[in-house]
Amino acid sequence: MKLFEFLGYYNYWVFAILLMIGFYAVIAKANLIKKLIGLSIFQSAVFLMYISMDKVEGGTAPIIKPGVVDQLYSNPLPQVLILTAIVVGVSTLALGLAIVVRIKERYGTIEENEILDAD
Amino acid sequence: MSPQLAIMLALVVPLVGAALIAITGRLHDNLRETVTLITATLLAVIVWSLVPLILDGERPEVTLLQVMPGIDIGFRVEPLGMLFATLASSLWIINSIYSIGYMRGNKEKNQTRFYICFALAITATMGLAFSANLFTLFLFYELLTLSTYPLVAHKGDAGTVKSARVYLGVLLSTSIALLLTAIIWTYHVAGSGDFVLGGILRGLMDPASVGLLLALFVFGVGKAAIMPVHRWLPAAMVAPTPVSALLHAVAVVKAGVFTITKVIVYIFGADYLFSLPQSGWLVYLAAFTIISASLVALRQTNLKRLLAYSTIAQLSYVIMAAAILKPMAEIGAAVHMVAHAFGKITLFFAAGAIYVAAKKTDIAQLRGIGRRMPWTMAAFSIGALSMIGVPPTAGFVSKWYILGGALQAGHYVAIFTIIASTVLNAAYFLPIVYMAWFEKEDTSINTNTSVIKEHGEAPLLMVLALTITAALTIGFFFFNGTVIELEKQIVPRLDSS
Amino acid sequence: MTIVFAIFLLTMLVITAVAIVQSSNLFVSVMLTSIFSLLMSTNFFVLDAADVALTEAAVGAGITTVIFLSALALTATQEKPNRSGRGIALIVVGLTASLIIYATFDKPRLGDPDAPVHQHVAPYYLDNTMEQMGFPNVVTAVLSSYRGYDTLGEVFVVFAACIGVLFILDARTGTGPKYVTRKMTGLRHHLIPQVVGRILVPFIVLFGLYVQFHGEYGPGGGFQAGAIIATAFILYSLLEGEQAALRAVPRSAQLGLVICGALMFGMVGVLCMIMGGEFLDYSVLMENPVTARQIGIIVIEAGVGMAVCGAMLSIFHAFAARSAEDTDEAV
Amino acid sequence: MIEWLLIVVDIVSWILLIIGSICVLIGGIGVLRMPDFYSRIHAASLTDTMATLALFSGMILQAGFSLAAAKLFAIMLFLLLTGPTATYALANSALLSGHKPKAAVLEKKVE
Amino acid sequence: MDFAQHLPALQVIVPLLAAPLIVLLQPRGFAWAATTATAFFSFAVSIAIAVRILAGDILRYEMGGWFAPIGIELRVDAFSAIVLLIISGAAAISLIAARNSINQQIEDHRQPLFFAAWLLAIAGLVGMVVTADAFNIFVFMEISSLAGYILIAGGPDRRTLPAVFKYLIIGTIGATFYLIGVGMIYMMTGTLNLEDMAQRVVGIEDQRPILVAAAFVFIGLALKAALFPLHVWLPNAYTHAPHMVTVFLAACGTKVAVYVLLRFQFSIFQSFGEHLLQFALFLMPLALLGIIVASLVAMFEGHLKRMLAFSSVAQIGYILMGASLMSDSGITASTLHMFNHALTKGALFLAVAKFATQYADLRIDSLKSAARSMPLTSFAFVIAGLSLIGVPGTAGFISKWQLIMAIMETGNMGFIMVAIVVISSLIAVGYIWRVIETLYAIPTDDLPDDAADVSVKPEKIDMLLIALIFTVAMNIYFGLVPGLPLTLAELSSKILLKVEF
Repeated sequence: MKLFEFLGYYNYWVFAILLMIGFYAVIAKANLIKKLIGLSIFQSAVFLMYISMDKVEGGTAPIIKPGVVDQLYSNPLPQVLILTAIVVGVSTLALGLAIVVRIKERYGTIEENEILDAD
Repeated sequence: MSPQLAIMLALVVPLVGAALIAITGRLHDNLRETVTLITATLLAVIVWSLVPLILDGERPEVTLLQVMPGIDIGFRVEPLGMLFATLASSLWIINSIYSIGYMRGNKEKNQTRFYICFALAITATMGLAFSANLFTLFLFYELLTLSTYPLVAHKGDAGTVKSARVYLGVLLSTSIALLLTAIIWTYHVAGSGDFVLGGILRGLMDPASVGLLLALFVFGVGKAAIMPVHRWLPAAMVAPTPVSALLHAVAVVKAGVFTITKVIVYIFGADYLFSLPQSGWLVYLAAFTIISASLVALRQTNLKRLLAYSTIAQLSYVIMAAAILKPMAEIGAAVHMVAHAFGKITLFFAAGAIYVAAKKTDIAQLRGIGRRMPWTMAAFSIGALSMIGVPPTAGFVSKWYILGGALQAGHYVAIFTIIASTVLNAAYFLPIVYMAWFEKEDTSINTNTSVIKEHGEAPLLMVLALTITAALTIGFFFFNGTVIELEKQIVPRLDSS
Repeated sequence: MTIVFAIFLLTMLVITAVAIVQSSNLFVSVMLTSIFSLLMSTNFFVLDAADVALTEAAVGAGITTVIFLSALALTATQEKPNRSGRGIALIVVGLTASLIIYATFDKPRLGDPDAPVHQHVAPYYLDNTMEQMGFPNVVTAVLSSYRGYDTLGEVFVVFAACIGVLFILDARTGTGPKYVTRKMTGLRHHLIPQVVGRILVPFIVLFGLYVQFHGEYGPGGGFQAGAIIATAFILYSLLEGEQAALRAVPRSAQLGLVICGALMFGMVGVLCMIMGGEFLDYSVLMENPVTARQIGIIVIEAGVGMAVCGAMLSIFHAFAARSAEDTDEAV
Repeated sequence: MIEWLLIVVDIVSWILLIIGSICVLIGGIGVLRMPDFYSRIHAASLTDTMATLALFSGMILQAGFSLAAAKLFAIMLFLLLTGPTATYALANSALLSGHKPKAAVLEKKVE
Repeated sequence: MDFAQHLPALQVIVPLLAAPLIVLLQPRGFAWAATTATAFFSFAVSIAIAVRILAGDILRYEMGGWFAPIGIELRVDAFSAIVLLIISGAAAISLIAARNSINQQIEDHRQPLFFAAWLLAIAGLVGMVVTADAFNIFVFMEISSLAGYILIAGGPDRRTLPAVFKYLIIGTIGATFYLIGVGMIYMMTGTLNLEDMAQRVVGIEDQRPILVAAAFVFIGLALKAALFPLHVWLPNAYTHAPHMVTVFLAACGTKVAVYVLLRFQFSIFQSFGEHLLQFALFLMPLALLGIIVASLVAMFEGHLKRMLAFSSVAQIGYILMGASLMSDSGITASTLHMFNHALTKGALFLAVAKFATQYADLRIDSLKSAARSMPLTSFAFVIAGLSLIGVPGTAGFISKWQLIMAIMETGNMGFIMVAIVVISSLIAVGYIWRVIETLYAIPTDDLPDDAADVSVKPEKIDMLLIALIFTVAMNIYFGLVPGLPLTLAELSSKILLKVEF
């Protein structure tokens, strides 16, 4: 049982680790695209956290099976939230990339330190 | 005319005057100056109309609007404010006459702006004088600072701007940092900031805090030019002389000492303060300011700067008198405001007249000038005598009362200070008078040949103005009954305690 | 068994993420990001979130990768080495990590049916969807009705991103070839991909439509469908070239799709208000509230699909047009 | 009779699944062990084609006559179409961008 | 349909739905007019809401007809109402003034998109305020953020781009942190409705996920609110944004984040006595430090817009300091300062925008003697500057008064805080006066007067100038008659502290 309890938390730990990897990339990387990649990992980690909490042991996806009684379903709410969040994430990303493209055109580089030097 | 209406008019008239000046300034100079004079006269009439009421013991009140619960903009005329308003508004007429002569004689630029700001400053002074509570007082206090800034910076060159920065910096920062804190503290403790005879703080604070609050007020009111927040006053001397005369001898600096006196009388309550040893330091501080400012004045070579330091010393007279916290001294404080106003405005007028006529600013240049400008120097001498306190001048009256108060309180430091400063005053004023009348004109000092020119008196308007003030200085010695009568009303509670 | 599989997937996720950050070749990073999304999607599936898995696959692995690649084509593919800022990054990251790990130990265990999330609001949805909506997919029900307002917001986020990219990249919104495209012939000279692609495109669109309109009964809905259909058109433009794709779906049509989709959603809501209900209360649209809700949901899902599809296409073409312009300048 | 048939179908499906898995494994080893790019994608294509075919056939047999079987069939078709195409596109673009096969390089050296 | 009943919904959906319409109908000049009209409608709605609130109502609206916590509920109380007024007022004023400035800075064909983004920004900000649902806040936060990035990216200078990028990264991190926090609370309570959350959090407040959630929500929103030292994105973003955008964002952008922050701290985490204390202990030093440091930076900043941007950071410190006092009067001061600072900073940036119509370079030195050619603008700048300093008679004074009063109530410790407020006011005198002096400096160059006058056109009286004067007048009006914001602020503090009234 100990082992299973440990495994039960594994999702949260992976969430933490992914979050940190993404966060690290955002802060430490000077390349703007790399920052955005880091940002998308960062956001994905949060999606994982939400989805992890919707799981019910022995449940299935929340699509009601008519006539079946006593069927456990996983929680639909976090799924809805994350559907929204995924689309928000890609929207932000697209905007960010558009800015990066413009930066490249105006500065000729996408490295943060070189941009700072240029001004 | 109901007194309420009069109060409102006293505020509105100079404001409207400012607007009219702005409009007429584009049309014609004479028209503009006529408007100024009419406004000044009208204001004086209105303010004087209130005097009999106050003498009868009435205290008309107007509440303009409530800003926050417990905090409103309101006006209430009481003897101190009445005196101050009367003084400022009456002298404004004379000063306007003088200004016209000065500004034209000197061919200054931006004259319209000058008159507008002047009118605004007078508005602020009226509001300050009639304010019914600390909040209103603070509002007009800041307005006064801001409206006089353009006057000080009038010339606009680098040196002037720098001085004006000192002026504004000291006044604005002390008021925001200390005065505002003190006011909010008062509101916090007492729940209101209304001026009530006998004070509103009695028993609400522990004595140490009272001492601290008093310090916040005294240093917060930078306009009172008590050391070490006096730096702005010499700096302000870069302004045109009419400004120095009315504002930095009368309106602004008097606003400072007026505020402190008012706070002592109506917020703390003089007898309450007297019962607390924690407030005794103020007399010493004022005494120190008197002596050291006089000493500094001794070393000045520029006439206006000398007058500035003299002003600092004289202002501290008022504060010291108020801080002695005895009835006679409180009256003395009020009377000295008037007496010093007459004397000092005369001195400044004379200095300005000399500058316009002869372009001379240094004391050393004044040798023998009495022969060329007899009227001016005669007035100057009267003003100087009043500063020293020689009868029959106004200065004697007030010194008499202050000295009386100090004796009442048995405050030997104060007595000593008064005597010492009289000697010092004599030491820096009398040589000038002597030089002007009895020494020969020395042309060798003026290396700048263009300056050496034959000159007589200053323009007629200026001479007229300074003659009137000199006459007032002497007249006050004989006819001061009304003022004393008025100011006795602020002290009955003191007698009873 | 499932849990072991889940652990395997999660571990793979971490490894991929590390690889993404480590690789200095941006192209490799982007491709790994695509794999990362796919792994994530699988993981969601394991955790019983079919709808999310589908979305993550379509949006995360599909659209995101395409946008990344088109941006890379315009910028750089190699990251320059830079070691500054690592210390601060590690400290900040370490602090945040310890905060999260600290929080972990009071959290309900994975799959615990007694967890608060399964007790309070969610049961209402599970119990009442059939009755109130008349279809079994609870996620769709929550998405489009119970929390329809969120979804409206989300459509407008997409709309914002769309106009943002157009604004920033300054792509024309009008019709007509403003940019002369040079040699953007796609894969026309590669016969095999072209033929296969041509066969596939209609089927992908068909699948997209299936996902769109089957959303009430199985996993799917407007978002997924929009993304899938957009992918089909993007594939088409890769195959046939920018020009041909724009002939098929001109810019104005793309933008029109976004606007109409967003407005359709909003207008349904306004209609509900006019009919006397609250904003987005579909039940007032018809006599029978259940049918009314179904109608409302179909319309707004269509709106969502249109908006997402149009936005993704607009964004893609904005990037693509940029590269066309660039080559012109270079020549 | 029907039970016997079911067992046979089951066995066949498992055999297919195992073959598929082995193909995937071989493909994976191949990708790791092969010397250059082209031979690697050659190995990988085993996963795309044979493994897909085998695995999906196995799964379809497992699913029996149902909607799931149809879906699986569709997916299989899709993968069989796209997998080789992708491999082709990959190899083609590698060649176009100037990436020479190792064998060619060796031949050149020998010459 | 009953108009009054739908007020909270209309507040959001009108600007939201107007945005695509503007992109759809693109004839020239229409975009601006339609946007402005929408903003004014929005303003009217928020006034109507404020009237209802002052009558004692709390407006609730069940989106989609689903009761909370099943559906999303909109909920407007006094605290929301005052923030709504700030947002829609700032939008209306900045938009009506925006036409010429925007024509100057944004090409014609891009304007419809730009104005659509502006509407989305309005909708996003008001959406965050009216909603009572934690996740819905996130969605609208993203709408407003994306729209904000677009608006700022309209700036002409190339330095705009790195500034926006930085804002985008930090903004997204902030939003994601918020999302993590909300997720953790949801995990422990099972609900997203704020009220419901507040009730269900009772009893589990000492559980670690809730504590950590509080931290994440705080940091996330502090990033959005540009709380020192998380303000790094703000100065550049404000400096390089189009001038009118700066007006709008400076007036209301960060305030909404502060709004959400206070809502969370006081409504959700209200029940933890200890937590509130920790929050105060954590927030207060940051606020104080922010006030001092940002003011000092502003003091030595040479670019007018950057200087004002740093001053904004300091002002956010004031707002949060008031809140960190945890007292009725403290929160009143804080809310009031949100309102007053919006007025003041709005006016200052409007003046900057007006200056920008004649001066390409907005470094302070290059504005020398601007008062000669632009007397009205300069004078307006002076008044607004005085309001920023807190001179009596201006709106800034009222909030400073309230703030110091609130500090005094805390007793002895308060003197340090009073000292800091006072010192920073003095610094404000310093940096504002530096500008005023430059504006009114007499040209020292040897050119004759008329030559200088020829080089600079006289100021044109346009909508921008009128809006500027109007805003300045409002500064004075609310400095003398602060009844409306004060009442709302007092009601807000009662709501936040849950004092019965």
